Amino acid sequence: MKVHVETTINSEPVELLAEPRQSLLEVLRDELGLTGAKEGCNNGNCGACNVILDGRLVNSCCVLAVEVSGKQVVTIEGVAEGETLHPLQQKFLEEAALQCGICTPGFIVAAKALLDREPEADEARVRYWLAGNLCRCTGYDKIVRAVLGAGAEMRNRASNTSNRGRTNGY
Amino acid sequence: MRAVTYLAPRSIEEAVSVLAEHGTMASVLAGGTDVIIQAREGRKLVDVFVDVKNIAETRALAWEEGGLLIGAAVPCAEIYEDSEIASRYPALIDSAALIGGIQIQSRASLGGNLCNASPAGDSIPTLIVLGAIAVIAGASGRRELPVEDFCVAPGRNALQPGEMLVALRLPAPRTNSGAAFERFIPRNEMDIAVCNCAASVVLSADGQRFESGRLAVGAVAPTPLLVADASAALEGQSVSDQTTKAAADRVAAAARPITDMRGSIAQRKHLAAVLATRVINKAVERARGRRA
Amino acid sequence: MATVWIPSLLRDLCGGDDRVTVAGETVAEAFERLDEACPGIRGRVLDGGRVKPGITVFVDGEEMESLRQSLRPESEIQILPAMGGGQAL
Amino acid sequence: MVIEERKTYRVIGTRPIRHDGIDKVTGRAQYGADIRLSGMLHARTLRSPHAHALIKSIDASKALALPGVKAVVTGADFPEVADSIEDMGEAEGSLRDLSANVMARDKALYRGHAVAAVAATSVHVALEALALIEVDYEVLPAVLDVRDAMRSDAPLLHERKTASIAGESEKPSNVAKHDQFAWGDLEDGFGQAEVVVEREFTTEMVHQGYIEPHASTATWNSDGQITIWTSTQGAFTIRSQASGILAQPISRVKVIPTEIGGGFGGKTLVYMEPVAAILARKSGRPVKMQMDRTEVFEGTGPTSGSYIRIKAGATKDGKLTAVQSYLAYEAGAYPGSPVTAGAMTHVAPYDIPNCLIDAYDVVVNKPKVAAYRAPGAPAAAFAMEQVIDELAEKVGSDPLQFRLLNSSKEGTRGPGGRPFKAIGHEQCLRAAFESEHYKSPLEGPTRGRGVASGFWFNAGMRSSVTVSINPDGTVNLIEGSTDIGGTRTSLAMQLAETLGITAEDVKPTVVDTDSVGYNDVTGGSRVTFASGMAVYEAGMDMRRQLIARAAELMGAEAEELEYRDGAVVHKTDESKRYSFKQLCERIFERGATVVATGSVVGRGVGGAFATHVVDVEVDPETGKVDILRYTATQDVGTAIHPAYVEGQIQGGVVQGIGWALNEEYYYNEPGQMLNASFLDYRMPTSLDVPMIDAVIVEVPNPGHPYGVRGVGEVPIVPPLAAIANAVYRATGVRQQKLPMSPRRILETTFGLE
Repeated sequence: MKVHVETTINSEPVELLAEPRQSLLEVLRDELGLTGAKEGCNNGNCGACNVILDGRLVNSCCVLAVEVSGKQVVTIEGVAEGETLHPLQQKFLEEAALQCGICTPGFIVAAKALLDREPEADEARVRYWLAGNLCRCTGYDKIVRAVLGAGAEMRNRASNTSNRGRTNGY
Repeated sequence: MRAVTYLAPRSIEEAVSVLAEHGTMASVLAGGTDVIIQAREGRKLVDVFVDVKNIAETRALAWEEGGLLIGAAVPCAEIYEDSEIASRYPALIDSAALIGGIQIQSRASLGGNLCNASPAGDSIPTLIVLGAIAVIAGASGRRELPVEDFCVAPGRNALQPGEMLVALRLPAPRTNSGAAFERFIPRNEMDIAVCNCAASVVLSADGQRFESGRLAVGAVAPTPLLVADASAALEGQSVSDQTTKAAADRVAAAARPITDMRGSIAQRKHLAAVLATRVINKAVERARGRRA
Repeated sequence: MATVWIPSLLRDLCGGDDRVTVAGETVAEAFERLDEACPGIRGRVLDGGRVKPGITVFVDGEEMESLRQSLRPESEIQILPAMGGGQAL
Repeated sequence: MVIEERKTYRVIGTRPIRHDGIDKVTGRAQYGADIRLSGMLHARTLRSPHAHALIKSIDASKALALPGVKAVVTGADFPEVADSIEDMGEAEGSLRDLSANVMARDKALYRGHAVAAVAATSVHVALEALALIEVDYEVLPAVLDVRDAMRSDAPLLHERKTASIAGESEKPSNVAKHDQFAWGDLEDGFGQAEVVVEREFTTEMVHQGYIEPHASTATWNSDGQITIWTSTQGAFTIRSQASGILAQPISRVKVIPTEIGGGFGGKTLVYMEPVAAILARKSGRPVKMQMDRTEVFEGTGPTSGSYIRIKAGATKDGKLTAVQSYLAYEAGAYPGSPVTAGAMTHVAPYDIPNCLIDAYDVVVNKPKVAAYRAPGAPAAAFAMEQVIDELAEKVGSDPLQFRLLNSSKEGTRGPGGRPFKAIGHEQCLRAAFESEHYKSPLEGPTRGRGVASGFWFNAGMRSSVTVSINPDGTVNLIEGSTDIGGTRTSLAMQLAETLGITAEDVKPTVVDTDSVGYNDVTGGSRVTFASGMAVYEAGMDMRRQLIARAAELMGAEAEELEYRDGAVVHKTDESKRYSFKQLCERIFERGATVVATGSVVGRGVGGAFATHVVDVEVDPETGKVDILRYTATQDVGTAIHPAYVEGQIQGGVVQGIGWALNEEYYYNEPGQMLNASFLDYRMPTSLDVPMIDAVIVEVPNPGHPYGVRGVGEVPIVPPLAAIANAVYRATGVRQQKLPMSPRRILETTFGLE
């Protein structure tokens, strides 16, 4: 028996029919064609399927699609603003923080959830926050550097914006 | 194909009535980080998911008479982000902040962790030593049960068919008290505990003597254990390595673990003593920090 | 004259030597000459016109392309086990 | 940090953004499971719950009756295939074995062995149908450990005899192969030895652990054309394996490689590709098959568990005199462990005058192994490098200086007998010795520093590319090496260097098996080396053609012109010149175009050495080992894109850390892997490792136009031993078994039963 679900994905209203047994991951990938979230383990142990649900980082394999009714979902497809990459995406490219790339969407979504809350997160905090995301290619070194770099970039932008704001105020 | 139904009741009464209607094929869905996976992997047959997250009472964090009422579906992240909880129940934060990764903590609740009744559940020893009470609702009304009596076997809890956990009630922390939780895992995150342990202590006003204590240990028996004689070994004794060792030895003696891919019998008994020592020391430190 | 490195398990066919020098313009000819010096060795390595499964023949450090491959006077032929699950040299 | 001077390049050695980067950071890149075709069915596999069992019958009638089920396949649907040697990517083996591994026939040889598969309208229907298939098994005793399997009374997996170059054994056994390497005079060598160390070691099976589970989609048209989309390290390899197993001409099979979410050697064999094809033929619809994580652990190739014994002798002043090694590797259910590579690599870093190595390939009731990053070498190095460490300690030598004294160098006997050409082991040892890390003090009661070296051959094999110009002065680079870690860019950079243009002006694309010349697998650290050579060849071909075109345009003879700095220039009159971009424009204006090709068998492979330094701290109460600091030096020949070279080193090290400390296939007695999930298999997380300091040493490979050596594999060779040596220094106890889990450390070191 399919359930009608009205939700918001990457700021767009979305209506869909989901079977109660279907995970959010399955519906994102198979029904909505949003294949950026990946299935690595399907039991909450690798983070490849990460999305942000009402501001919180979750494994979309551990959420039923029917649960997201009335909620806000952000997937990797919603991280860039149009053609402008998010600082995390830019830093992942600059720092060579991906090899095969399968875990990359999950890492970027997870890191976004961190930096949205704590742009000043240090290495220890980044490593702790990302421990639910497995990467088998990079050894994490360049990923951690990319996230730290993106945090610095975001802090810079924020302070530039606020400085400009003050200047305009004069 | 087998049909699966999803229900999202708005009140405890409604939830209890659908649970009663569907019997053992219904399962409460809170954070879902265990039950969704168990259902997917065929470890649990679920025909009806009863999502209790739309019920205000299961999502509440409320202070009452200095104690804390934690809705059964409140996710770990909401608990450890609450600075008042962090200052009054640091042991609870020890647990909530290491259940799974961030992604799990966004969803997983202490209530769910308790209901899952894993011998290794990382919040259960803490809830036990903090003296938490499980608030249970059923068709015939409410009842309360100490958390140490809640788990009855691996994966089995004391809920009767048609009952659900509504909340956990934590008594107010006493003056000169402190508590702590630690687990041992081979990695630094994302593992099931090989052994875990929690202690709470109440010290004398000068901080030199144990007035009372509680010790609980997990992953070493079919259910997390409240080790009464270890608690007794603290009572009235001076705070010393010797006292701590005596209690820790009793924790290890109470352990009756198995050998599996996560650890061996000897390893788990050994770790029970190591972790007991560590959490007693940490609880003492916290108690002294909190001296009136 | 090409030098053939003899695998240890075949050295008893060659009087214990680990290297045998033979004439031959091609690898095939070298194996014929080798078989005259060490009777029976050809059949251990070759199965008619091809190298037996599980064996790799190298000429001057590179995997042999064919038995008709020509040899230089100072060429070296190595008979090595193929690398299951691994990599050719 | 980059050591050693090298030639000046314009593009090589820079760090451009990878060409496929944006697709991969935005979620657009299409991996194996992302394929969606019109009318596509979803298929899942039924797997043996027993480690060793006769399959007496399979009844799928109830499954077929379930609404939504469109086809079922069992071993009976597969053609009988000859026992020929097939292109197995990085392995060599029999097609019959490979076919039986893809779908069991009369016998299931490991838990997880595929016995049937169902295609249905949804995954959930397919899964429900699997439960309705009735298989009648007769369970047989299983043998799981390599030494048990070698016993004369062990249950036999196959009625096969032990093969060696000297012939076959008389009796069937589980020992598939015996290799031997011998040189010098062993007795004499040990006679000269003043210190001798002899130890035995065991390792368990471990998995590559790529994050993307296998996924394959197939169509089988009524004209007989088969198309397979799959996540693989080698589209051409999959094509030959699939055509062999399906008994279809190779021309009927097209393989389209998707993006690949990690492989490390494990995606070089067919698993579901032929199954999906047969289901597609039976159902008349496209069929997508995926594995879940448990299936990946139980049903695809890990690398071998092993038993290794090494005896080594040295003089008091620290010169090695003799080594004797015995290696037995688990092949899994079918022959083909990487024991030979283990046998040849572990002695390669050293000049050993007298040596005898015996190597045995042994079948056991566990998954058939596949290649895993430097296959066979890490386990052997785990053993050898600890024995070397112990000898160094006994003669009172610094472990790096001991290695330096005995190091292989140009002219030393190489693996297989021929002397090494230019190699960089000594340079790696010196870089490690002079590193800030090695010079820094390490204090604390349960801390220790360990070092170890490693060697990997690297591979050449076949590569083909096509290069064509565009009117705007960019070039298309068409290649067939699936890109697991940035090789589109490392190839584009070599082409850019050859043509004197920028990396961004090269547009690399990985295409299917119908669209480019033959390419062997992305494996053996060969792509940047061998496909790089093909790219260089195509670039030089392009340069010749451009000179000819420019000659026409200038009214000059081709001999009067040369290609220099991205332009065709008149040798005596430099005012006559066309930049690459101008030439492209002019050629198209004249209604012409230029296409160049490169196709090579990669000769001149340069072996790679690495030396690692690691500091650990051992918690004496819990047995847990923490990695405090890690430095990896490695001779990479020439670093084309240093950031991705560092990435390969860092990734290999962390896989090695996982193998050393926690990863293992943990079996119960009947042969079930009890930890077949990412939860319990325990690969390292970001919180388990420090930053990994990669020290790039560049000793250019004389066999490659830009001096490239493969870099991907050797970084996983030293970590196991380096960590074991560090744990020894921290605790005083030698670790002879992997993994060095907290439980093992407590048991070996702190008196736990």
